[in-house]
Amino acid sequence: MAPRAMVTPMSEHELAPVASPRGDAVLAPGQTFATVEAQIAASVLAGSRRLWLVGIAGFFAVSLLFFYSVTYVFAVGVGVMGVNIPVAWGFPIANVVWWIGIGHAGTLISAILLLLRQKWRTSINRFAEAMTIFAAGIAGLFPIIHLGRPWFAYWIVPYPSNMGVWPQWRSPLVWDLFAIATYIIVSILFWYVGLIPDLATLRDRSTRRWQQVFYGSLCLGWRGSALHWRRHQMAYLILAGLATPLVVSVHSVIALDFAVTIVPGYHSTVFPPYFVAGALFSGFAMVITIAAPLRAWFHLERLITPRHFDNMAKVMLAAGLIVIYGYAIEYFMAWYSGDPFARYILIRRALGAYAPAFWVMLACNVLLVQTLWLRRVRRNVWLLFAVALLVNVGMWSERFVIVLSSPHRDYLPSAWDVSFGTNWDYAMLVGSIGFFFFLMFLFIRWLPAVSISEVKELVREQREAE
Amino acid sequence: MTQPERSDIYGLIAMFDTADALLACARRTRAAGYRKVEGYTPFPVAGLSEALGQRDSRVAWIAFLGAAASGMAGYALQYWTAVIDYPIVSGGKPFNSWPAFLPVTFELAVLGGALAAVLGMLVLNGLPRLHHPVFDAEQFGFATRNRFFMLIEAEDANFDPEAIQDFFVRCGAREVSEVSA
Amino acid sequence: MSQIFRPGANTVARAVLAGALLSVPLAFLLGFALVRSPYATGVGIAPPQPVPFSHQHHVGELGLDCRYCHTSVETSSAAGMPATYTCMTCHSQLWTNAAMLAPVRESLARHEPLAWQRVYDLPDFVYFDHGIHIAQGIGCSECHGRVDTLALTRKLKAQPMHWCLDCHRNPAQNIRPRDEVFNMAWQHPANQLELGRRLVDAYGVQTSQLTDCSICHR
Amino acid sequence: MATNGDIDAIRAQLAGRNGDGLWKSLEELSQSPQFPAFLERDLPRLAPLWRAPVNRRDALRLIGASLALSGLAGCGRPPPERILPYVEQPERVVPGKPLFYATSLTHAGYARGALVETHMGRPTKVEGNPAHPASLGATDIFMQAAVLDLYDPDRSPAVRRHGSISTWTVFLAEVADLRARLRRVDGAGLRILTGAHSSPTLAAQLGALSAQFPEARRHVHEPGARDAPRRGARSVFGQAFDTIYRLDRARVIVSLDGDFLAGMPGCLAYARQFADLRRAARIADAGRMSRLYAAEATPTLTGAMADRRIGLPARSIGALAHALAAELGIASPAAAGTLPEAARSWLRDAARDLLANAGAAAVIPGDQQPPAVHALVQRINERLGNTGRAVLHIDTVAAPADRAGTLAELVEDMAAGQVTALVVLDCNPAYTSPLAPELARLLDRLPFSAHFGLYVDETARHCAWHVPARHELESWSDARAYDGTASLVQPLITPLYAGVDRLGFVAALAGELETGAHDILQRYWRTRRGAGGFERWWRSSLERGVIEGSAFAIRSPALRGAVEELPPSPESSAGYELQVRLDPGVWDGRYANNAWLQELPKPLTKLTWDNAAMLAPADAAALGVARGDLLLLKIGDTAVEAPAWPLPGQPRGSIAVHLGYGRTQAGGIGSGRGFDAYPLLAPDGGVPWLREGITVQATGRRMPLATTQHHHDMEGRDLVRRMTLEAFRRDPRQLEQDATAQPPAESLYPPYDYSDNRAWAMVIDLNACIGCSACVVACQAENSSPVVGKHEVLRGHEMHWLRVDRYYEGTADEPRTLFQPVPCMHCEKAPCEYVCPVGATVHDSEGLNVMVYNRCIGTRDCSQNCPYKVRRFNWLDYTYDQERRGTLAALRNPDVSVRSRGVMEKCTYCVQRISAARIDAKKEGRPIGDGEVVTACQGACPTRAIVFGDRNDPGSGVARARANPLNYTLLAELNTRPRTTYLARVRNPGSDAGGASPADGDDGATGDGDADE
Repeated sequence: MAPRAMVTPMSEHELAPVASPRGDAVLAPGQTFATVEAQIAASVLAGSRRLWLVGIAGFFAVSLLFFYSVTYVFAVGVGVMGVNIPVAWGFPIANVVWWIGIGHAGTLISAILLLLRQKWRTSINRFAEAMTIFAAGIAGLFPIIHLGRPWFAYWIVPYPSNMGVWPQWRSPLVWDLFAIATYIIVSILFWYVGLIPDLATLRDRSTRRWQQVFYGSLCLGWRGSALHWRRHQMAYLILAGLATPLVVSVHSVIALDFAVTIVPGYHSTVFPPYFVAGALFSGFAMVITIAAPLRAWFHLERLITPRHFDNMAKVMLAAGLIVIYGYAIEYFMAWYSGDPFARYILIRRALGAYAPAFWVMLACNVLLVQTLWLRRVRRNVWLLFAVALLVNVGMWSERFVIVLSSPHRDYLPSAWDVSFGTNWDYAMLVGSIGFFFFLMFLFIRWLPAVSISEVKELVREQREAE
Repeated sequence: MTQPERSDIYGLIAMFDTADALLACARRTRAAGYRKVEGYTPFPVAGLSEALGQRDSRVAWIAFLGAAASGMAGYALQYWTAVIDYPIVSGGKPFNSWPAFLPVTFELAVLGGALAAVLGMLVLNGLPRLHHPVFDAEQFGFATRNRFFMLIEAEDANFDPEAIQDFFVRCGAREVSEVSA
Repeated sequence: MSQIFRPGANTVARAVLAGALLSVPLAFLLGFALVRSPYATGVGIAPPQPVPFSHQHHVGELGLDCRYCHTSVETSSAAGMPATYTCMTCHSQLWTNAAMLAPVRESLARHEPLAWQRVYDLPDFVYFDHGIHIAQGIGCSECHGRVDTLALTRKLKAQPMHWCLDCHRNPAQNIRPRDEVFNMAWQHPANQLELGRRLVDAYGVQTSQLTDCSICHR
Repeated sequence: MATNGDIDAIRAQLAGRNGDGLWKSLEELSQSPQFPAFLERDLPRLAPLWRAPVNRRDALRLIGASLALSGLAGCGRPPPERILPYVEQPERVVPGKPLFYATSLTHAGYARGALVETHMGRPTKVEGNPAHPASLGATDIFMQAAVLDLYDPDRSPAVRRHGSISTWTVFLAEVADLRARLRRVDGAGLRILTGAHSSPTLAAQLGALSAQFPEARRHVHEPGARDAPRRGARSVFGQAFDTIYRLDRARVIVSLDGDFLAGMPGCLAYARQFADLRRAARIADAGRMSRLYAAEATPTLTGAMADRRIGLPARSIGALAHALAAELGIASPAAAGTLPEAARSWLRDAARDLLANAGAAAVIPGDQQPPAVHALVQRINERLGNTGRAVLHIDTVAAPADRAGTLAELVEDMAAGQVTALVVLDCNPAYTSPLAPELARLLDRLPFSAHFGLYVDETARHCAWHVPARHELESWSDARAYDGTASLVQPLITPLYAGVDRLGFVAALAGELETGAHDILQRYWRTRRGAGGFERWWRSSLERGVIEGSAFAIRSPALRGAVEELPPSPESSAGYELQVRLDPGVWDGRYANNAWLQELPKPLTKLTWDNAAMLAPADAAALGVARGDLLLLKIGDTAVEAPAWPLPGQPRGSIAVHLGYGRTQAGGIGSGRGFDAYPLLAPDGGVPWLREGITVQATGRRMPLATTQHHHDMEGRDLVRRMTLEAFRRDPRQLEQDATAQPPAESLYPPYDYSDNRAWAMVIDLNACIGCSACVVACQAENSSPVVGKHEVLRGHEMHWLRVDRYYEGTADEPRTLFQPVPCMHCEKAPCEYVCPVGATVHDSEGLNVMVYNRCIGTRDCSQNCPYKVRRFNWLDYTYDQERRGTLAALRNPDVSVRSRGVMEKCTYCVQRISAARIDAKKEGRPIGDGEVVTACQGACPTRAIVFGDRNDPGSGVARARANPLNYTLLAELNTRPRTTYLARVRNPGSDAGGASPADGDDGATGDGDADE
C-alpha cells in the first residue's frame, strides 16, 4: 500500500505540511503534492492485489452471463424475451434508459460543476467520467439487443447505400443514435483530455520500462509547458461547455422516444426534464455506490471526504425532488387534461399487473430519499451507500413501469395483454451490471481514479488560503 | 546583440521549488528581454502563460467553426435525403419537418465542436511528440509532479548562458542546467 | 531524466494517430467497393448451364424474337423460360444428334425439365413485373443490355435498388416507342428526354407513383 | 424431445461451416437420418415453439445462427438459384399468373361452390362461387382452410395393412377374394359405413353395390347428422323432408336455439339473406330492418345478432316452443307457467310480431332440439303461412339416415358376430362416437375391415386395411348443396400422395377396376342427362361449378295428426344439464389437424387450440372456479375432465362442451389437444346433444387456455357505436353531430392531399358482420400468415392480421354481444410511420400504409405507437418449419413476401391484389373499376359486411358507404384519419309498447325477390 520510496529533492511543502484553515475542507488537511500523488498513483502502480483479482474474476463471470444471453437472443430471436403485442418494448428499453441515466452523473460532475467552479468535483470526477463512458456504452448495446434483426442495425446510420434509401429523420430512434453516439464520443474525449497530464505524471513516476512506454505513449509526450496548459485548459473548458447542453439533450431525446408517441402513459410533455432529473438522480446514486467502497479500499479518505458525500447527497436530494414533481405532474396532467385513456393507465399502473414495481419505485424514489434531509444520513458514508443502492433499484423500477405498463392498457381493450421478463431478460440485466463493474475494475487498476493534476492545483490553493 | 550560434544547445532550464517562485521569475523574463521562454508545471498555474506573454486562443475559434460547420452539414444532410433525394410520405408529415430535424442537427454540432477542440489543441500543441530535447534535462521528470521549470531557448535573440544562469539564480532557481538539442 | 523514446517515435506516433482517424472512412470505402464489385453483383459472370445456349446465335444471327422463347414476357410478371418442346420445334429437325443438345433430348425423353442457372436473380421480396414494363415502353436492352451479342448469357448490368429508382424517378430518360421494345439494337435518339416526356404522357406513366415502396415491395 | 446426442451429431456436421456453408449444410442435414426425426420431436409441424424450453432451444439456436449468418452473407452474392421450365407447357398456364377453377367443397356432406386460385398447378386460395346457391360468392372458415388440409404433411401417404405399408394392388387382390367369398352368400356379413354424403354418383354406386350384394347392409354415421329435423318432419308430414329458409322474405325471425348463421348447411346463404334486410345502407334508406328473436341454450352467433335474446337451458326450449304455439293458439296453453318472467315477455313480443307479420316470418328450431320441437314448429310456420315463403320443404339432400342403419345397430350386429367385412368410408367412428371403445375392440376381431380416409386416424388404426383418400381438391366427384343443387368436384392438382378417388374406391369394391373416377362421374351424368350435347353441357357445368336446374323442387306436404304435447320445462333446480355441441373450429374433430382452424379464435370465446366446459359465470362463482380450472364432469360411470370457461350468456344450470378434441390419431397438430367429449354423448339414439343430471366438481387443478382477447368490456369507450332503430329514426344524423360536437384534435401540419389519385378505403358494416371469422382465415390464407401454436398464443404472439373483437355489454346472464373486425386502419396521419427509424413503414401515393418487410429492422416502435394494435411481429422464426417441409411451402401465396424472423407485418389491404389490378388496368389503358379489387376478407365475407374501393370515386360502393349517416371512425379523437371506417350497429328490439314493429309498412322483404336490389 505505501507508495514506493522516491528520490525527490526535498521542498518545504513536505517539511511543513499546512493545516487546512477550515475544518470542513474539500481535502483532508495536511495534503501535499507528494502525498496526493502517492495516494492516487498507488492504486495504479503498486503491485497486484488479491482483492482486485477476486473482484474482477467474479465480475467477469457475470459478464459472461451477459454475453451468453445476448448471443442466445441473437441466435433464436427476441421472442424469447418477455415481449408481445401490445407490450412490444420490454427489458432492453428499460435498461437503455436506466444505464443512460447512470451515465449522466459523470459528465454532470465534470462539466457542470467545472463551469460552476465547484472545487469538490476534483476528487471524484475522473472515475465518475469513466463510469459515464462504461454506462453509456452498455446503454448503447441494449437498443441493438432489442432489435428484431440486429444484424441490420447499421441501416439506421445515414450512408450512401446501394438501396438508395436513408434513415427516417422524424423518428426519435434516429435522434437516439446521434445523441448516444455523440455522448459516448464526447465523454471519451473529455475524459482523455483530462487524463493526459496525469498520464504524464505516471510516465515520470514509473520505473519499469514497459510502464514508461505505456504511459509515455498514452500521454502523447505531454510536457506540461505553460502553452500546453493554456490550450489544454481552453479545450477542456470548451468541452465542458459543450458537454453541459449535450448531457441535458441526451436524456431529453431518450425521453422523446416516449413523449412523441401517442401511447397513454408515454405521451407527456413533462418527460424530458423529468427524465434528465431522473438521470442525475440515478447517476449520483451510482457514483456514491462506487465511491464508498473505492474510498475505503484505496484509503482515499483524505481525498474523498465526507463533504463530497454530503454534496452528492444534496444533489441527489434535489434531483429526487424534481423526479417526485415529475410523478406528481404526470398524475395531475392526466386528471387535468381529462384524457380518459391517460387517466385509466395511470390508475392501472398503481393497481394493475405492474403495481409491485410501481410501489417499489415510490418507496425508493419518494420515501427513502427524504432521509437525505438529515445531515446524519448524508454524512454517514455507509448509510448513504445503502440509500444510493436502493435508489438505483427504484430508478430501474421506474423505467420498467413506464416502458412496460403504459402499452399494456392503451386504447382498444380487446388488444390488452400483459408481459413480464423471462429469464433471458433478467440474465441480460444482471449480466450488464456485472460487465459494468468488470470495466470499472479494469479502469481503477490501470488509470488514476482521481485527477492528480487537479488535486495538486487544489493543494496549492489551499496553501494560499492562509 | 551578437552571439555565436550555439546549435548544440536547446536552451537553459531552471528548476524552482514553488509555483510562486516560477511565476515571479516569469514576470521578470520579459523585462530582462527574453522572448523564447517556456515554463513547465505539474498543474496549470494561473497567470503563468500571460506572464510569459503567450496570447493564443485559436482553440476556441477552431471549436466554434467545427460546431457550426458540422451542425449545418447535419441539417443539410437531413434536408437533402428527406426532401430532395427520396421524399416519402411518413405519418402525413411534410417532407421538410424541420422541428423533427433539430435534435440531430444539435447533436452533430456538439460532436463537431468537441472533435475540433481536441484535435485543434493537439495540433497546436504539436502533440503527439514523444521525444523532445527538454526531456533530457536533469530532474525534468519532476515537471509533471512537484517541481516547476523554466527554459530559455537557444533561439532567443539575446541568449547568453552565463547571463541567463545568474538571471535564474537571482530568481531563486534551485538549480540550472543546460539542455542539449 | 533521460528520453524514453527515440526521435523517430514522434513520426511513428503521429502516423499511428492519423491512421486511426483515417481508418474509419477507409473501412467504409472498402465496404462500398465490395458490394458494388462483380463478386457481389455477379456482373460479367456466365454461370454454367446444362446447354451452352447462345443468344448471339439465336437472336443476333438467326433473328429469333425474344417472345419466341420468353412467351409470357408481355402478359405476366415472369418472362417465362422456353419449355423443352419449344427447343425441339427446331432441334427435332436441326442438329438432331449434336452432342451439345443431348441434355435437351434427354429432358424430352425423360420428361424432366432442363435446370438452368439463374442469371438475373432479384431478391424474393422484389416484385418485378415484365409485362407492365414492356407495355410502358421499356426495352429489353434497358435492363438486360445487348443480350443478342452474348455467346454465353451473363449479367451485363448490376441491378441494385438505386438503379431501379433512377429510372422510376425519371422514366423519360429510358422509355422508347412500344414497337421498338424488342429491338435490341435500338439507340436512344439525341432528343431522348424530349421524346421520353412525350411517350411518358402518351403511355400514361404515372411518375408520381413510381417511387412508392408498394410498387415493388409487398 | 431431442436427446443431446442428436444435437451434438448435428453440431458435428455443422462444425467449421459458416454463412452459405452452414446454410447448405442445414439443407444436407434435412436428408441426414437423424434430422427428420429430430424435427418431428423438436419442431412440431407449423410452429417451432410448442413445447417447453430446454431442448427446443438447442434446435432453434442452430436455425437462428444459420439465419443470422445467412443474413450477414446477404452482403455477398445471393445463393445460386435454378429455373425449371416446363418440358411441355400446359395450355392456359402462364407462369406468374393464377388460374381460377370452379369446384365444390363439401362439409358434413353438403356442397358449397368454390373458385380455387391455383398458381402453376398449386391451389393456394379458396374463394366462393357466386353462381352456387350455398356460397353466393362467400366462404366459411372450413372452405378457406381446405387448402391447408390438402397440403397437410400428416395426410396418409400410403395403403396400410395392419399398420405396415402395403399397396393398392395388394388391396385389390384381397378385395377380389372378398368379393368371391361374399358373392356366395349374397354379401351377407358385408357392411358399409359412410359419413353423410350428398354425391349422386356415390349414391348410385353404393346402390349398385347393394344390388350386387342384396344381403349387405349400409350404415351411416355422421356426428353432426340432422336427424331431429327429419324425424320431426316425418311425424307431421309422414315423410322426411329437409326444411330450408328464405330469410330475405322474413321480417321477423324467431330462433328456438336454431343457429342458422353458423350451424346449418345453408348458413352462408341464410347469413346473406338475413343481412340483406339489416345492412346499414338499407337502414339508412328505408329506416327499417328485420327483427330477430333468439332463444338459445348456449351462446351462438345467431344469439349474438339477435335484437331480443333470451338464454334458456336446452331442456326448457321445448316448453318455450310449446308456450309459443299456445300464444299463437295452436297448442293448449299448458306449460308456459314454468318459464321465467324474462322468457314470457320475450314470448309475448315474439308472438305479437309473428302474428303481425304472418307470412313474412320464420320460426327456426335448432338441430339439437328433439323431433317433437321441430314437429311443433312445422305446425307454427304452417299456421302463420310462413311455409312456402320464408320456410320451404324439399326432399332430403344428404345421405338419409333413415334408409340405412345407424352405428349403434352396426356395433350391435358386430357384437352378435353377424359382420364379417366392414368398409368404413370417410368417417371416423372409432373416435366420433360414445361407442368408440367397443367398436375399436370389435374392429380388431373383424376378419376383413377397410378404412378409406385422408388420415390414418383412430378408426384406421383398428382396421385391417387403410386406403388413403384423395383430397377433394385432388379428385373427381360431385355433391349437392343444402337446397339440392348438384355441382361437380374437379381435381386442381395432381395427387400429392398415393391417394385414391372415393368413386374409384367404391368402384373397386364393386369389382370395377379399370374405369377411373372421371369416367364414372361422366357415365353417371350421361345417364342422367342423355348423351346429346353432353360434352358442351359438361364443360359449362365444370366452368360454372353448378349443374343447371338441379335444385330440388319445393314440396308442400300436408300436415297430419294432432299436436303432441311437449314436456313442461323442468324446475331449474334439477341439477346441471350438459349440452354437447360441434366445435365452431374443428367441427366433429375432422379438422383437428388443421392448424388454421385450431389457431382461429372461436367466435365467442376467442379460445384457441382447446375446448372447454362453458358455464354461466354465476355457476362458476358457485363452484368457486375460474377460467382454466379443471372440472370433473360425471354422468353415470363416464367422467371427463374439462377446463372451466365462464361464458356470459350461458344459461344457469347448463354446461356446454364442444366435440372434436382429445383426439389421439389426428396428427402432429391435432393429437392430444383438449378433452374428448364423445363419451359424454348418450350412447343410444335418443337426444344425443343433451344429458340431464350430470354432476360437476372442481378438481383443484388448472390448465392454461390460450385466448386472443383478455378483456371483454369496452370500459365506457365508444368503440362499437350502437343505437336502437327507434333512436336512429328519431335522429338519423346523431353520429355526425357527435363527430362535430367534439372535432378531432387539430394538426399542426396540413393534411396530405390524395385528391389527384386513387384513395383506397374500407368500410365495415357492423350490422352485417355476424362475427363468423371467415375473414380471419381468408386473410391468413391470402397472406400466408404463420401459425404459432398454443405456447406462443399464450405469450401474446399470435399472427392474425385481422382480428374480430368481441365485446359484451349488459349483464353476465343476458349480455349483448358486439363484434368488430379490426384490420389495419391505414391512417392518413399514421402514428406508426413517423417513429420508424428506417422508413420501413410509410405511405404510398394511393394512401396505403405500406409495410416494407425487407427494410424492417424490428424496433417495434410502430406497434407501440399503433392505437389499434393491428401490427404483428415475427418474434421467432415462425416460417422455418414450413421452409423445411415442402408441401406447406407450396401453399404460400407467391405474390406475398415470406416474412423472416424479427420483422413487423400487418394488414396491407391486400396490396398484391391492388398491384395486379393496377397493372392489368394500365396494360389496357383504363382506370381500375369499382369492385375490381376485392380484399381477401371482403371476398370471404358471407354477408358482404366489408366494402373496399376508391374513396375518391363518388360512384364507388365505399364512397357511398362513407356517406352513410351511420359511418364513424374508430378512436376519431386521436385524429389519425383512418381509411378504414365502420357503420354503427343498429338494434331493433322494439318495445313492449309494440313501437317500431318491423311490420309497419312494406320493406320489400315480401314476395320472392331477392332483397339485395
